Amino acid sequence: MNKMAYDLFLGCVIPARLPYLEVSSRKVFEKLGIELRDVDGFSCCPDPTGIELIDHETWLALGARNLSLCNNNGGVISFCSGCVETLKGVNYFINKDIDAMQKVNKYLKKIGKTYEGKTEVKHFAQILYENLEKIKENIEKPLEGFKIAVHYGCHYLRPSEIIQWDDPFAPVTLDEIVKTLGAESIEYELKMECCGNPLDKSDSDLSLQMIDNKLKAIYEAGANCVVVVCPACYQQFEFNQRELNKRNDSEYNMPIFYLSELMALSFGFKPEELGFNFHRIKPKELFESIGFNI
Amino acid sequence: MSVINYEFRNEVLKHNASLSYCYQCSTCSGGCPVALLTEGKYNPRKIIEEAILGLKDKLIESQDPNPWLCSTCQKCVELCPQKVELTEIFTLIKNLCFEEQKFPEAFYSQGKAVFDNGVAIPYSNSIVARRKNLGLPEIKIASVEEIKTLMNETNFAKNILRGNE
Amino acid sequence: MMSEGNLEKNSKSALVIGGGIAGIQAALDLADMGIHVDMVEKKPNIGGRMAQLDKTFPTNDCSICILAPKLSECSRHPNITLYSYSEVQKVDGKSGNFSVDILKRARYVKEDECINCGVCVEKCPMRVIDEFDRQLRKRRAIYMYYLQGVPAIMTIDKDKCLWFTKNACRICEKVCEREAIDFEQQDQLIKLNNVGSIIVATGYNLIEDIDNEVLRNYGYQKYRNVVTALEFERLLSASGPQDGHVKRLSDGEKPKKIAYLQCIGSRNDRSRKYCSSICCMYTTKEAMIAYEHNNELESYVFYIDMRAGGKGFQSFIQRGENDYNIKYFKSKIAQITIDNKENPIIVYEDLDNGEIKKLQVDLAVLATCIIPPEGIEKMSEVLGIELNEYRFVKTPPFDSVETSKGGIFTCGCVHEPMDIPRSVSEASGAAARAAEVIRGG
Amino acid sequence: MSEEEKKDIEDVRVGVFVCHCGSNIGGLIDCKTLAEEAKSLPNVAYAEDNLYTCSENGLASIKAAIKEHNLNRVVVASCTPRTHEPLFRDCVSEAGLNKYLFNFVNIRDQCTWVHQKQPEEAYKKAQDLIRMGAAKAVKLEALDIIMVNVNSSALVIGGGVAGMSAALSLSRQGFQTYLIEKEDKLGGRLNSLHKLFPHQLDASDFLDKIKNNVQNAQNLQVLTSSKVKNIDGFVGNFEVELEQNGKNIELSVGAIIVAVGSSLFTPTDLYGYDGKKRITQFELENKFINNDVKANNFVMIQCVGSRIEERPYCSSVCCMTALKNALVIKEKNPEANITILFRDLYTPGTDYEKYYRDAREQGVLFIKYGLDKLPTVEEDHVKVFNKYMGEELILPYDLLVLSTPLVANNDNKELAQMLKVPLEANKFFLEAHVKLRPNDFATDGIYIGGSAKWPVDITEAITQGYATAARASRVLSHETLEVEGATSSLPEYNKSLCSGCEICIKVCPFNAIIKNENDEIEIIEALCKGCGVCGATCTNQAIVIRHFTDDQIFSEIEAFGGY
Amino acid sequence: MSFEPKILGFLCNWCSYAGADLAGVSRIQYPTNMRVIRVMCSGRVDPKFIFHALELGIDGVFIMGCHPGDCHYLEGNYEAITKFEMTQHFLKFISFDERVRLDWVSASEGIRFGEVVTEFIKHIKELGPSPLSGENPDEDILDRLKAIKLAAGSKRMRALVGREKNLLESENVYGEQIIEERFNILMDKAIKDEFERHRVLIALEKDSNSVKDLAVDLDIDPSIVLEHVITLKTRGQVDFQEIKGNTPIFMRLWGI
Repeated sequence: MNKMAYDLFLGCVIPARLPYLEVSSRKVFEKLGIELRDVDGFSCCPDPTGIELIDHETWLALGARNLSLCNNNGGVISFCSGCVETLKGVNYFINKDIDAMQKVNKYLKKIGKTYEGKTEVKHFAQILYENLEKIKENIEKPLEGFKIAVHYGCHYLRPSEIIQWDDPFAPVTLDEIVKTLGAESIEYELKMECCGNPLDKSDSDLSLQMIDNKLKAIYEAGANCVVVVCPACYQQFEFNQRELNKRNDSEYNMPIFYLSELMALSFGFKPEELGFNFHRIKPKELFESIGFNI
Repeated sequence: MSVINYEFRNEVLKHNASLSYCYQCSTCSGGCPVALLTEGKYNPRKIIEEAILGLKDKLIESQDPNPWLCSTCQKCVELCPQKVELTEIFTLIKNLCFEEQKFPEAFYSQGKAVFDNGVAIPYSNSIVARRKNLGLPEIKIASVEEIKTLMNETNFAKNILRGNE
Repeated sequence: MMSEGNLEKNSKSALVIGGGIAGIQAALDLADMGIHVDMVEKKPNIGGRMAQLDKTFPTNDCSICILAPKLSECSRHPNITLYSYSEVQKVDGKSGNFSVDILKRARYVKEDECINCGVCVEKCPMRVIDEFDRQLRKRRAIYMYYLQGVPAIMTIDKDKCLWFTKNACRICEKVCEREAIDFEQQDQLIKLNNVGSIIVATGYNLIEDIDNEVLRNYGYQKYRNVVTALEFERLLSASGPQDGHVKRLSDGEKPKKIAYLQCIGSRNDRSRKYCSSICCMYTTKEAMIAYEHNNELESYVFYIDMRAGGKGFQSFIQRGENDYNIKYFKSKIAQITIDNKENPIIVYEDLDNGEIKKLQVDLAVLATCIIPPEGIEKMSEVLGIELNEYRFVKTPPFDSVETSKGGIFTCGCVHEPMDIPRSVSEASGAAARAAEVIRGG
Repeated sequence: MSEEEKKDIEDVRVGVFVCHCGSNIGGLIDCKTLAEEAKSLPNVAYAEDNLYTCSENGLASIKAAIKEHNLNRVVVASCTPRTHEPLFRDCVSEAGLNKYLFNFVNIRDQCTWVHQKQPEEAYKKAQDLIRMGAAKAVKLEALDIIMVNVNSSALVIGGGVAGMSAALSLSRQGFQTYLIEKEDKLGGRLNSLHKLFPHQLDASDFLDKIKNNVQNAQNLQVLTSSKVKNIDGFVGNFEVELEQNGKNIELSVGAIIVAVGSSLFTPTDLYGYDGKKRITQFELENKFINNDVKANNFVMIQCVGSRIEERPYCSSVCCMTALKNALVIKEKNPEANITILFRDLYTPGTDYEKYYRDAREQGVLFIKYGLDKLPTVEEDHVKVFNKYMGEELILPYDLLVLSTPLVANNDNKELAQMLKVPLEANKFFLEAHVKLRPNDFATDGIYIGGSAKWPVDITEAITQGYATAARASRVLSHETLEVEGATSSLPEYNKSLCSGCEICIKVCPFNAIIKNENDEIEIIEALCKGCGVCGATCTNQAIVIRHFTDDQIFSEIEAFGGY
Repeated sequence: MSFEPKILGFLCNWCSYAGADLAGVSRIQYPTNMRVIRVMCSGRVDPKFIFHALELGIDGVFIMGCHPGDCHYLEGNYEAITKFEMTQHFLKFISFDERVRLDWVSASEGIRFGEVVTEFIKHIKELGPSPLSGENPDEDILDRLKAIKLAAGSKRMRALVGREKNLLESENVYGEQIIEERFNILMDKAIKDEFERHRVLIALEKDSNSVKDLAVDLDIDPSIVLEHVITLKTRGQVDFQEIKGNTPIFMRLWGI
């Protein structure tokens, strides 16, 4: 059988701000023998929580442009839930509404491009879930002692009509994956709630309150780390803990992992290969406390 | 006190017919995390009701409730028993807010960044260097000209950049 | 009043399918007219849903008290032949002259010998989840469907009985002095000819009876303190699994705050589009009875539109509000979460001030949606009658007792959700129409 | 006690049969000895115990004993009369005894089953119960089964859709039926409607179809412009006086169906009602019929005059009516703006909920208002406090339509008095039992259907029409009716005691007691249900409750207390 | 051995008797003391049955019917209430009111049936044996009970009770409260008078007597005794017999 291969849509945040997340992601796919093709000329996806709210059509046009660049075999994947929602959304809207399709192509014509809405879009976690068996084979260090609070994030699941992946309120895929890695998935009260990141643009206090509540719930449930699959969620969790500790008298120090990072660890990669030194909250303590020797 | 505005109501309905099915059951407001956090100051149901009644002033001028407080978590969309496409309706309203130049600054700067660079976060030298160190490939991003052309074609430049250039 | 003998000799008989209150009423009316009725009930005993209810709105009188006399009247009536634990298998012919095959399932108990003394039940070692009490308690493999059941005859649950599953036991046979147990008993095929007319009254199921995702957001069957309305009805019932002392399933505590969530599965494009019709009323009734059990009780009802149009219904709701400490909120509940004491937590909007509030309660009761009865598709084929877009029996405009096929009539919830009085009216109505056919009118 | 009474008593020969019910009774107490002891009770001529008295052998030996020992009373001590009395009654009557000469003693359900740990006490209790049962048996009297003749024709009062449906069904079942209508034409409310929900059919077409059926029906006589003057008699035997434009008509019928419908409410002084720019839904339908609706902005207000203190009920058809007319408007003029101000939208069930959704789909607007802040009506706009927004909203209108309730007819009281049936607080007719007898009156032979009982839509009115037909047919289908023999009675020898205080008439819930033409208290056994309240109340203790006579109950008490 | 009271129960056929059967089917266990008389409706229970049972030395009488509103005969159990209240009122005079009880048990309340019966038996045990039970019943109480029986059975009392519900309801619109109070006052007086009058009659049956001595024997104020004697005379139930010294002696008059 021929090798699995996908175009890789990096988007903005990961490559330009959190490159170390890109590292673990690429390593994992390599290890699983799934080829990721880099494509030149991508723009911002653009942001479904930003540009779309400014102008729906612009959002469609730019998104369609990105999709038009993909070479249509295997489809395109992204490490970012936002990018995935945008690209899936563009397909959804132009396939649902012929006027939109025509309008978008009228715009693309100006730059000598066209798009029929045929490119298949997938989240990288979906590919991983579809390869659980392969993953099992590659595990060298089961993640024993990891009590993980899984944060799905909204755009990984919803709107289900567009995303068409997992259950919008009772999802299982990420839990299954972390369990496969040998970790424990902890149930917590606000598991399905939003991290609050998009609110940062309009009301940063609200945004902080939301992540504060989530962290509270996660601590109460006795988790020792969090896993995410979206750079926006990642930043919200990772960058705000100190800020919160400053504002309130909380003592948050919860390591935040990208799903790919955990998988890479279980595959036997070393933290330094994965750029864990760039994490604001260093997972070192955690590894020691649970005797995860590296 | 407000006066019903059938005209604007019909305009919204034209964009999204699902609006008409709303029977104001409060599932959305009861399920909305921001509504709970703000004790109802933000209330998706009220925005929908204002759209139903075509209360343009409230929706766009006074922005009460403030549509920008929607975290786009899409819960309401999933929960609505009448399948009203709330976030799509909110998007429409926000787009109109932009036409009227009424929006939070952060959105503008993000839009501007994309307009100027093709991406929301331009690659600084340090990042380019860091990527090299991490053994990551170099990224060839979109031609800014193409992006500008597209964004000029759509309403973006016309509505959003007007008066802000 | 009883009809004198068989003054009127009707060569043609009527078939009533379903032994709930609608079927019973239709059968009794026809029988009292001097028309012979064959009544078929799928369950081991007649009585249907009404037998599961503690009280009935808006009078709150005891359900079994008013039902029981009709049950025995049904079983004793000279013009009624009762086939319980039976199903209609085949129907041929047309209006005025149908022929019908009935499958009478083996009870493995001799009907004319069993005296319902219950010794076999005491001795039966098999504990089985009890469907009548909505899985809130266990019954045995040999059982009465419910205590006051008619006919008062035991039935052996073949799928659970040790003899049928493991070739062991037969203790019931040993302890039965009447020698009423008969493991050799076979299903019987009963053929009826000259059936002039048929009445379909097979009632309804509830959304929780089928696997349904709308219940998921409310943690049904995940959270122990979330029950459906019919389960709660059983908890309230003096002859129910808690002998009428309402206790939480998690810790046996008496609830002090109960939330009632309306429109669970109904008026919902994601599940059932229609209104379940009776929930606003039975919810208020249940809150009233619960209050009578405990006067400290606070009840919260979360609804979309209060649907109380029947006779005396408005004042019933009023009484609930004024005298029974029931608070009504026009706010559909999106989901239920729980705290670490398994207390259901509900978020709702208070329309009076637009505030969004969090409410912790001890028990949450789901007003789940009425759905068409199990096996209605098969039945519609057997009878050759159409179903409507909701898979209820289809009735023509302005006539709620006619079906798409001449000579076959319907009544009760099998064609639309409705309350008892309307079911009874329809049952009589269907009886009248059936009598017209049988009397060649 | 007179000589012959003594003699009667001496002739009484009681047989007692004690059932083991397998071990249910026999397992706890000694049934053999119970039977032996029973032999020594007064007038007990024979006693035996059976393993199962209800079994074929058991029944056979009862019959045998009756012949052999010429027993004239039978007592069975066993399970419970609620399940087995009918069986044993049949048994003794097959052996030639009147079925009322049988008495049941419950020593299982109410003795051995509930005293499983106290065999001795249970035994004593069984002894007492049997003694009491035998004592009552001695006093039992044969009762004749009462038969009343039945006139097989029916009277339907009210020519609306409910009445017509009832009359049609009865006539099709072959009963001579009289359908009377006070107006000069049939149809009732249907005459004034435009379309019918939820199928938007023409009311007139529909009405013509039914009228047609009525005209072509056999044994169905229609009397329009007719009014009931007087009603006498009881189930199976009613005498009715009618007046049809001036001349009197007399009818004898076996059953009466009341389907007189309801009346419209005029919202004088409500929301600026003027019948022109501010009208009722019914006036709107009239405008549709005459095709003179010229307006673009419509506002409709629900619950006008209903669900308020003086009229607390929901009229249950107004929401659907408003939706119907809104859809009619939308169909004629899709551009029309229609807003419906409601309190709770009443569209139960399948089709009606869909109808509500269709209306929203068509762009009809719905706003919830509350009793606390009622809408206020100005010349060209309505101010409503919109609960959904928590603030006032202004709605311009060209035509304001008020949804008013159906109300009870003014002449209901008059008719109720003639029929001796009750009305409820809102003056609608009150049925026998809200739940299980929705179309009966407590009085046998009289039935109620349609909006006369409670506001209903066309479909339910028709159903109830049929229902009353079935209820009446139960009576009309028989030349005679057998009536429970254990009724109350005023025996000849007690007539002198009666002071005519009429309290019995007042306490009887079934109107079974009347004062007849010779001014004597008369008990209509056909109507009596044997509850015995009149007997327990009768000032001079003249009324006798058959099968539960003072004498019989005293003898039971003495058989217990005297020992 | 401990006191085992004799209890008589009147059960209505449709609810409480069915409830008792359900107790059996569910094997609810309760004390054995009660013997049941089945009547079709609790409204059938004529007060005289209760008095008669007590007269025979039965320690307690328990009447059970359908819950208010559930009556198979629509309102028979409301009739039962009015009769029972009158009965209890009379029995207060010999503090027997605690020995009778009226309660509701539905066809689904097997457990409750067991509970209420157990409770009543316990209650009667606490009261102790009826002074009218056993070999030599208390003569005085017996006389008073006889008087009660006759008084309650009197045309006047039965008429009052029979009308009660009706009166109250027909007046409802003008405010039940006042009417009910007024009615109760009337009722109380009637009950007391009739009771005393029948005691006078019973005393005179034994032996003709003077008002003064009657008052002493019956321990009633002489002036009241005189009133009663006059009423009874006008009713033709007593009459002059003779004048002893200057005290008139009255005698029981039969016939009418």
